[in-house]
Amino acid sequence: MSLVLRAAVAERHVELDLEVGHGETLALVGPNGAGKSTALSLISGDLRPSSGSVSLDGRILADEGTWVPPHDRRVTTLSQDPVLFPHLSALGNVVFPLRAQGVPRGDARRRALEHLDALGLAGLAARRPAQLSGGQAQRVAIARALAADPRLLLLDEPMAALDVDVAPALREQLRGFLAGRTAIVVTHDVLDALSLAERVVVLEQGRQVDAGPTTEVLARPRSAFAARLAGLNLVAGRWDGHRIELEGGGRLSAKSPLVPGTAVLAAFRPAAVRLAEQGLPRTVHSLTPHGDLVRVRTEDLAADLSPQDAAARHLAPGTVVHLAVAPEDVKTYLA
Amino acid sequence: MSLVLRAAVAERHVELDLEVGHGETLALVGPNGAGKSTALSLISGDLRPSSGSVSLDGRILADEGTWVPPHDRRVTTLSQDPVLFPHLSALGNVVFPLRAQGVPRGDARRRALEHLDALGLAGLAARRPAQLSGGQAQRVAIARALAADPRLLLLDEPMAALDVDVAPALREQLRGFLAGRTAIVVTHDVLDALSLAERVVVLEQGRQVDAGPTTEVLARPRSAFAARLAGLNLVAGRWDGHRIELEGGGRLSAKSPLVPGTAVLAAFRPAAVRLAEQGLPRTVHSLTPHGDLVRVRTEDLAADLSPQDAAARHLAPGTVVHLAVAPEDVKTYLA
Amino acid sequence: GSGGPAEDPAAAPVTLHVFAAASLQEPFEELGEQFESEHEGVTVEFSFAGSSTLVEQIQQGAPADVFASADTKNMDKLTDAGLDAADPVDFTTNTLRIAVPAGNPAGVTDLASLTGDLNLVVCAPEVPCGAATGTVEEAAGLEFAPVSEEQSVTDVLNKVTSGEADAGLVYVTDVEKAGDAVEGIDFPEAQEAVNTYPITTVDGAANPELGQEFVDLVTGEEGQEVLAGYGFGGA
Amino acid sequence: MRTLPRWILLPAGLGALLVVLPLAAMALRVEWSDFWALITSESSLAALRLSLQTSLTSAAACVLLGVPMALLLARTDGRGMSLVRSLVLIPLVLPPVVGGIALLYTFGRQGLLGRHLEVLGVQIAFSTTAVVLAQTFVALPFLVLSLEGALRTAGTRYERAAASLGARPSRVLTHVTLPLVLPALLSGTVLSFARALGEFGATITFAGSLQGTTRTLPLEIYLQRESDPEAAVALSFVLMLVAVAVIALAHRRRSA
Amino acid sequence: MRTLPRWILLPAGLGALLVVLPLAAMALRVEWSDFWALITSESSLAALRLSLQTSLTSAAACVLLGVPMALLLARTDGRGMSLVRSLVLIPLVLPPVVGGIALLYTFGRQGLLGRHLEVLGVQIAFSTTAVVLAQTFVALPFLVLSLEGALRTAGTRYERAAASLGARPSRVLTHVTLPLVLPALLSGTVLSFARALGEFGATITFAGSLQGTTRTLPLEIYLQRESDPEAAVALSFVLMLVAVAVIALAHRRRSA
Ligand SMILES: Nc1ncnc2c1ncn2[C@@H]1O[C@H](COP(=O)(O)OP(=O)(O)OP(=O)(O)O)[C@@H](O)[C@H]1O
Ligand SMILES: Nc1ncnc2c1ncn2[C@@H]1O[C@H](COP(=O)(O)OP(=O)(O)OP(=O)(O)O)[C@@H](O)[C@H]1O
Ligand code: MOO
Ligand SMILES: [Mg+2]
Ligand SMILES: [Mg+2]
Repeated sequence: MSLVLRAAVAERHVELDLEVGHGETLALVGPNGAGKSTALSLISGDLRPSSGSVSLDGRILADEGTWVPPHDRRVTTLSQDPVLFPHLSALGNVVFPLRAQGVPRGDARRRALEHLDALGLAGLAARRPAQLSGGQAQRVAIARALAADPRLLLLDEPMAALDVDVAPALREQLRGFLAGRTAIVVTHDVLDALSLAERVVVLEQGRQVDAGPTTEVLARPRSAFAARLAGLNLVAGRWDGHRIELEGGGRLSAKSPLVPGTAVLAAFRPAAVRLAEQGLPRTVHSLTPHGDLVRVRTEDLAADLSPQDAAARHLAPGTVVHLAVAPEDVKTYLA
Repeated sequence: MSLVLRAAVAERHVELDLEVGHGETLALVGPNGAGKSTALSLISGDLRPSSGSVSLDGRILADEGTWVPPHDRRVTTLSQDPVLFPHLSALGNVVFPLRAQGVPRGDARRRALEHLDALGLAGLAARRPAQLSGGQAQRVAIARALAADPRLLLLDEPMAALDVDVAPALREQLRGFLAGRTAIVVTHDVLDALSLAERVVVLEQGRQVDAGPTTEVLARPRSAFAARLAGLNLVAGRWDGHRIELEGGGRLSAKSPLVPGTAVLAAFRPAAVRLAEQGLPRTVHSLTPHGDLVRVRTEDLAADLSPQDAAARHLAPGTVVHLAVAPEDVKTYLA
Repeated sequence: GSGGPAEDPAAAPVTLHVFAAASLQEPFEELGEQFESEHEGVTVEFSFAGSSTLVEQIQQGAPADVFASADTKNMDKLTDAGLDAADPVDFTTNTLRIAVPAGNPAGVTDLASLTGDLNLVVCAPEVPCGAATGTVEEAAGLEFAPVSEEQSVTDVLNKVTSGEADAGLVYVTDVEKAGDAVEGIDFPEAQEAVNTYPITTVDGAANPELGQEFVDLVTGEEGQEVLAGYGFGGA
Repeated sequence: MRTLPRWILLPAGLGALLVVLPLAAMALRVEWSDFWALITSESSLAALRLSLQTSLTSAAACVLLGVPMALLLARTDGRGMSLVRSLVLIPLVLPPVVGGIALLYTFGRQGLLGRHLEVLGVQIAFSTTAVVLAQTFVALPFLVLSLEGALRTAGTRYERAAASLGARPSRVLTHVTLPLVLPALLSGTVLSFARALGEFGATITFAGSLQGTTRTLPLEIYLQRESDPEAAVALSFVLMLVAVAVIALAHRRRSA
Repeated sequence: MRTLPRWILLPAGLGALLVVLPLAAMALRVEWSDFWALITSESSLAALRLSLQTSLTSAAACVLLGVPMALLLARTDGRGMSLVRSLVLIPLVLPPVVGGIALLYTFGRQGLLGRHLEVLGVQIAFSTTAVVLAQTFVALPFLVLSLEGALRTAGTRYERAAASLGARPSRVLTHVTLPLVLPALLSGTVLSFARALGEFGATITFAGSLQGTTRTLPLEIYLQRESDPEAAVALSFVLMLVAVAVIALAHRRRSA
């Protein structure tokens, strides 16, 4: 393991147990306040654990007796807020980490310009941060973090301010850059998680609630959050061989080789849900456009219906509907 | 018209001509640096136009001779960065605009608590901004802006830092709040645009390049950006009665009642694109997971293929493919 | 240069440091120039300040060759510390005089009229001129109600020159120095409080002989003449 | 958890020594046996009382006049402002005695303003008002300068946010701007209070020196030096204690 | 485009008047016909030269010693620091004459350090070094206090970002922290230079008053006042001009 974080921050009720393998990118997801930024602060050295330890490549960064200062950790954070140095130009900002590592001035300039160029920012090299738009500033910050060439890169929602135009290209670039590197990406974006990270850890209320290979966690989510991130409906119940007896009441037909009597989780896509006479009774909470379909949200389940269907049934918040899913569309796995 | 913005900022090469009707919500979209934040600054009074004028509800806010100070405009901005007052608690921040309008202290407190409660923040009322996570802070800022009860609300990517968990609920709340109100939403998120705004304006390089009802602009995009936002492929060409002669070369079959010989635009979904022997020749730039499909990007077109298809054809960056679309999947309209 | 005894023309330039009470500035600067013209290669540097400041500085090692005090009390401090190289010599005196702004707006005539309704400024009892003021006050059987008891004569004089005060008690020499800005009014009780100025060379000085020569110049005929020109009295 | 380069300890230590050693040297000279008697003499107490009273008044005047000045200097730009700034800072550089002369030329009986006030029967010189004027004159730039710097550093984003929420300029000032720069405002106030407390030259030149009316602690110390150096040292020590107390108090409130 | 409440113009104007009127009153008293002769006399020029030279040296010393002190005070917290801060600020509150006495007690012939230096043949008191020491002693707190406030206001986010990019503490200090607080550093330096330029009481007590060696411009002005008040006013005016020039220059560089 490259990074091992086994530490707690008592005053924030956060207790973490994370590992990131060498060359691996880990996605850290979870609702607001779950402790994602706290985890990153512990690793970067902005925060001291109240107990436990942090180690990187076998070197202890922090425990009761040890404290490696942030600049000495070779851990670079790229946060939601670009924090560009206001007194330096865009270029000066990217030159900064290179000079800090002792790269000669001319060399540093050249390499910094390459980084800016790669992000489509060469024309803005001379601008001060105050003269950049939000997304431009964020891209300069990314170039700067890449220039620092850290042992571990921490990304705290790197794409939040980027436009749809740039995000895919940048995601590609980051992917290339992250290949073979150790990194943690905090994200609310399933695409980021999927394209950047091999493994994902789901935090909720300061604790790890789900973890595994990204596609696995998103395909078979074990937490409500992971399910929502993957855009799936998630229910829990007991498998009786033909149906799942749901915890909240009701039954759901499915196909599964699992042994009857076991506690299971079941996931299915909202697009697989249809209205039926004999489905699970639910109350409509909201209707929103979703691509060329309409997403209908109920207390726990979502359904993507065609606008024609939704209109024909006079769906509106408050309407009671019966939801059904074809058994072959329900993925069932052990709870 | 409630808001009329006809103004230029010479030093940023921005020249705008926008109108927002009374009670209407307008989405302002466009790539990084297009001038979205600049437009909002002109309206809020953070920036003076170098020529032209801004007026709200018939009152001139700024022109050569007039200058209404920001506090007197009843225009509230909610920006990417929450800018919570660091010396006040979350509650104190929400109480602030109420007190500024002369609401008595007790009343203001009560109403502020309601706003916090509505956003699920009641438990954090006593926290200082430094003790909140990024998303929590952003939600407090939303509560504060709602409490200000402005004549015009400017939202600059209000959802950027929110988790998937909260965003839909908040989008609902904002929708309820925006109903019957005048607002401008800057967003990179097609869902925000669709669910919050009736009309959309697309900016590119400081100029308006497309405008219209949101569903209309997204269904029949006239700019590359709007097409990407809608997740559609967009091509331009000349309609010959059966096919479109594309500007960049090649032909695309379509069905259209348009008069042959007219310049047309054509939009189609990436999912409608398939690989064919005799399609448009394109080079693969990247492959990324996209839901349960794989999105293949080429120089200008995108195709969503099944993983099986993509694997069978050994697609990789650099591969040349031929893309085809069924004529009935191509939406054609006047350029 | 002429008349310097045992003067070596090849000697390196020397500086003689004279620490003198501030009130002596003008006559001493005149005497200094005279001294320099008589001693080639010698520069006389003065340090003028309140006598008590000067004593303190000398005690802390200030490079003084000569010390001239405005009162005997401060000279005693120096001798008590054993820093005098020779017995101090009283070389001049000063007496009090009433100073009023030009035109005498309050119509002051004598000491008694100072008890009237006017802005009177005097020295504080803690400083030499204030002690003298107390003495004449007692001798005349009066009780003043000053609006300010100043730190030094200069402060008193400045209040009168600027017209802030209607009258002040200062030394004769100060009235002379102030020129047209003030008018002086003599009063007989002044003779009850004659202030004596002692001078001496300082122990451990760099130029003891030159210092003694300067003391001789001040106490000699020429010195007394110059001092008298500024209103100082005979020793 | 912030890390500073280790080498700064050397110059910082030297700087601290330069300040602390003289204070220690002075404390060593205090005659502790007589200390209490010396500092509780009638004249000492009168001077202490007067000093505290005038310095507090002056510090209040500095806040009242100086905060608006700092705001204008920090938030408006232009050729004119730069001249105004230079003028406002002059009392810093003037030897206090010269400042006192300038005040006399203004508020004295024959001064620019004073001669008109005299006609109205108002006399400022030789009064406690004159002491406050002198102290405010020398202390004002301290507050203005330190606050202006903080206001510039703090920037205007919070003020813009407040205006966007409908807050009028006065409310922005009292509820946002000032609370945000509170640390600087407090230290500026302490600076100006301290400068007023130590003021000597301008006071003696402009206000005179009368027990209970214009003779503040520094004047008393200076006077005692002539007759009773021990008392002067003891009083200086008291002044130091007052200063330490005020500064510590201000810091406690600031971090609270 | 920032809006300030209109009413602050009143107190700000009053404050500006309080400072500007006395300066105008003094300028009115300058005898322009003799002005040039008065300020170019040998003694005046010697004093001006010495003043500029010592004040610049002192300002440099303040930066060298004060910046590290401000950094330590702003970036470390704890009981001890608050005491250190109080001690460091004491020279602000001490009447300069008392400061001079304290310096004598330290560096004088019989002083705490002076008596050891004396043995080594080094004498500080009454030399130009003493002038610089006195000026540094009184001016240091100005720099420390104004810079500490700015450092606290600026916060540590940029420093944390720099460390995350691998910059060692020294580089963070020189390339991030100091450039960010440059306005405050400059105004702090101007403050301390100005205070050094105007220093009188501590100098006359600790360094004495010898032409060309220790008699700075304020001492010369004080001396001239006794014999030639006109010359004193003219010299004060020169001091004012120097101050205005320095302040304006510093501001130009700061906004550049
Ligand atoms: N300085 C602080 N002091 C006390 N509690 C804090 C502080 N900062 C954050 N918290 C709390 O700690 C918990 C974890 O916060 P953290 O910032 O790690 O969340 P996050 O997962 O990054 O959320 P987001 O997605 O909103 O950024 C939250 O409950 C938050 O309110
Ligand atoms: N203070 C400034 N001075 C000069 N140019 C500026 C300034 N701020 C922004 N610009 C430039 O003006 C143009 C418009 O910027 P604006 O901030 O309005 O873009 P935006 O549409 O909000 O972009 P984003 O999505 O990245 O926030 C950009 O080219 C930007 O670089
Ligand atoms: O010359 Mo003195 O010692 O100020 O009276
Ligand atoms: Mg966070
Ligand atoms: Mg923007």
